Amino acid sequence: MSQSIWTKLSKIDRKYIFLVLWIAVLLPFTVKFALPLTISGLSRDFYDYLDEMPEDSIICYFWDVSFAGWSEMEASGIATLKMLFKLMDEKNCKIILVGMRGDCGPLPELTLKQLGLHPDQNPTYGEMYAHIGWIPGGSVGMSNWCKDIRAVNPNDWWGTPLDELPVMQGINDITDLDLVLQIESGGVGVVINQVVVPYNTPFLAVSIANNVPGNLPLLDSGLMTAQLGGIRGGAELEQLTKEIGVGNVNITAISTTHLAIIALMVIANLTYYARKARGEI
Amino acid sequence: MSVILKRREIPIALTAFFALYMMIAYHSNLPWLSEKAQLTVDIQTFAQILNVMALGLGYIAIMRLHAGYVIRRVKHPQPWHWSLWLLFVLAITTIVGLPWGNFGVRSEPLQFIFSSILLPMRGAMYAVVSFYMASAAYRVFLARNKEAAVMLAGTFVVMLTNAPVGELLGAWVGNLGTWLLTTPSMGGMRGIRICGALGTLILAWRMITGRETGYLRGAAEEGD
Amino acid sequence: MTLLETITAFTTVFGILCIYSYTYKDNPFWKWATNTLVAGYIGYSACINIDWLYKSILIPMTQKMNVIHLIALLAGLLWYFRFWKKHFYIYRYALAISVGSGIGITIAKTTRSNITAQIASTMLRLYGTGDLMGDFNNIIIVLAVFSTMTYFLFTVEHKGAIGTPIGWISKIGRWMLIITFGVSFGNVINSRMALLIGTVYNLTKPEHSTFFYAIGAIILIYLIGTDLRMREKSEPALTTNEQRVNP
Amino acid sequence: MSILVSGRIFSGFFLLISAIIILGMIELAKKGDLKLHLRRIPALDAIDEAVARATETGKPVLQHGGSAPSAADTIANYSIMNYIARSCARRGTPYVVAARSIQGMPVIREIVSGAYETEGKLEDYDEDRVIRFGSPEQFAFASFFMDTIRSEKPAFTFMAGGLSGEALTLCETAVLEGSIMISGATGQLAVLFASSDYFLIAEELFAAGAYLSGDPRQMASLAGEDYLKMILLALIALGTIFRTFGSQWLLNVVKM
Repeated sequence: MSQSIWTKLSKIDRKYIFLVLWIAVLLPFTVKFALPLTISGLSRDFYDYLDEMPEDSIICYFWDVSFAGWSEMEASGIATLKMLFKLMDEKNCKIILVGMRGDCGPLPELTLKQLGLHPDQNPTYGEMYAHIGWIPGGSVGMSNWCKDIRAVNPNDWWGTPLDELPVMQGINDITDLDLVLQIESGGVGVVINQVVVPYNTPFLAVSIANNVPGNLPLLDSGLMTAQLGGIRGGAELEQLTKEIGVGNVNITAISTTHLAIIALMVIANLTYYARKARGEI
Repeated sequence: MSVILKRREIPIALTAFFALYMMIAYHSNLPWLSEKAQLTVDIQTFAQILNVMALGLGYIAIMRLHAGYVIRRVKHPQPWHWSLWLLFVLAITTIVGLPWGNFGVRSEPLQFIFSSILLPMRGAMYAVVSFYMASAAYRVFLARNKEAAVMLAGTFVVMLTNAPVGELLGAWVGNLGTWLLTTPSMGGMRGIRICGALGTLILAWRMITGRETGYLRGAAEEGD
Repeated sequence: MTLLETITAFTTVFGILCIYSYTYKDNPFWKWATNTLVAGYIGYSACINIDWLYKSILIPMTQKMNVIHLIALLAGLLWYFRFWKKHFYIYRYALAISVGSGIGITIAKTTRSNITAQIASTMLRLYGTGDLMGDFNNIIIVLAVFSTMTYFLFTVEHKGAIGTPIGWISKIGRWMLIITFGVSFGNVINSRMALLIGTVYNLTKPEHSTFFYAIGAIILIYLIGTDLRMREKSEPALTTNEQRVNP
Repeated sequence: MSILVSGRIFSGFFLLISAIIILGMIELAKKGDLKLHLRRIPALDAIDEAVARATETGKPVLQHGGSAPSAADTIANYSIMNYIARSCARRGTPYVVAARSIQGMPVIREIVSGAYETEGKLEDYDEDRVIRFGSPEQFAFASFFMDTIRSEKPAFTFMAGGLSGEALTLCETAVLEGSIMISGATGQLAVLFASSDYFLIAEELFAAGAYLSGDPRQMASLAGEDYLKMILLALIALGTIFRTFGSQWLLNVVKM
């Protein structure tokens, strides 16, 4: 007995589904096109808060992205960093970069290199910004760092003592900081618990998309000031700061892959109901 | 002597002391017992360094496991020559990563390993899941019953909200998606968050009072 | 391109494609990639921790002795008793200290961030915010939190005089959870797709694209070739994809 | 200057209350004064059906061994492992555990052999066949687990403990091979809920662990947790009523 097309469709080999996804993801990189992007309220809040930072603020940027998460967070990471350096130039803000896990020592270094701000490329390193390494030891380490930065990171990432960096003059603990940002792929728990709850420091999160729903209760209860979510947040921030980059390239592929998934869902449901109507299930 | 040292009470007492001290210090404002007191700082520094010193555990465990595979020339779970390759890569990474001579974490060779092997490959490893996501979307997202239909509808709207292509349908999609995200879903997530935190709280009290010793379970790792 | 840049581009593309070859089937390229990755990552993590210890603890200690640091370093050696069968139990001391301090430093703060602060922001005005939509949203939020928490009540029978209303609320809770899961599934899809797109973006960069097409073609030909050969050997298809039977 | 830090008072008070309730409940359970009913958890009932189906078809039951034995979800998995291993031993159904944690291996051995012993079927217990070690690393283990699924073709797969990004791939493979899939986790909720046949949502996993182990102390802490939840529910209800009628009093107390 020959099988109906619906039965065949329902038994389709997984490889063909994978192929559909491959085509959907490669398409926007071969045929370039762009779709309009409306800025969402959450990203707008994030931008506004940073944009309205008072002059001479001291901003600390925690890096908490695993190697795996970096391919998603690259867009928003670079966009926020560019925005911070714009604040540095325009409003004399001081920027401190610090990693929260072993992976995040070299990641800021790599990004600084891309932006031309690596100490080898930029002699002004250390005057207004610094990358001071990473904080080991999880929650305990973070709590320690908040009490005394130099106890955990006596040197910056390249081994220069913090006391020799002009930017670190007078910055000893968390109470000297005006704003804390975190780029995360593993949750905001550590920063919320060890920084925001005890010290009430304003906190902006740059989150991976699948953490966004889970973080919203924290945003609603005011523990988090604003949140930038996933690749879309990155693309929106790029548009807001008018620094179009990787986010706006990748967001097109988000559209095509999502369309592919939606198409798969629709076909699957049609198949299901067609087979049900024919009494096959 | 070792009979006394073996007793479960010692680790339980250690857990209880460190946990209770930290908790009390957090709430108290006395000069000798507070978050900023010297003793608290010392204890925390001690605990942080202790945590970092665990760095070799995973390393040694993996090394012993695969060395055992190589020595026994196993076929399962993977042919032993892959384990040999693993040990080789491990050795190379360690040699160029330790702080000696011209090597170290900021040296050229380790930077190469980091930026052209670990970073792209780990990202790709996770991205393999996205293919299974597509396959799952094809298989599980059937409106078989009311629950599945509601879930499907929610996912649908949020996907269209996240992708710019959804805006072609009109602004209502984005508004609906944002509403779903910030109102019912936020409430649900809050419920999950509160219950999860309660669970951790209960577990913590049971650990402190020695009623839960699951974390002390396990025996010495058997070397091959 | 310099030689180093060429090698970098080659390894990047080769590594990524070896992993993606798994989407076709299990194969030696994938095995090579997983083993390289496991070893590289574990070695790297150990090195970066040692680097911190060396830079932030050991070097400062040579200049000025710090007793706490010294004690902590020695106590840290207790971890390694785990590999010594006879005195294995000593490793539990280090574990106990680590777990204890972890609990102590987190629990009190989690109670605030995840319990009391969340309860406080659920105490909303259900009527009279001046905005009808605002009232409605508040009602939904309170209902969602309340019913989800009720769903997680286990020791109350959802029947009987008190049980029946609880049963109803908990049913609402289940629906709220399903909406929540639907919404977060949408975000998970977004997140995973973004990971894929990020790596594909990396592959299609101008300096990588030549390698991408070349290596991709070689691996694909290899995979299809072995697949066909195996199919000739054994008749049944490699992937059984039978329609599942619902339990 | 006060003895207590303001802003931390109410949460500290709640911490204290939780300790009193939980320890009190455990003491009550010790005396045997505690009679508890657990509400129906559909996924738990499904475990029995799934094992029965595996017995009918003669295919094995596969279980994920969980992560390190210190994690709460893995501990719950161990209780369920004991239960499944016992019912498999009783019915003579083939049973396989795919272990991931090196530290967990001795614990798993103890549980599974103990289960076979309790059922008096120790002669059926062949350790090399029942317990298989994959790899501690996430994706290496995932690929091992998928290989096991393809070679064993289990009728029923149970997963809980230490599941993260790779969970979906495991679930997909099992279901495509025609297995009933029951899972439990505290993370990856949406993904596992969608792709498993039955899913133990977050706290349900712990409840299941307590229920199946039958340990009165675990049941007691479950009940204690429920009392705390009821206190919080009452707070929400009262707080909302106060706010609606224009009083900030309770809100200020909670924020203290």
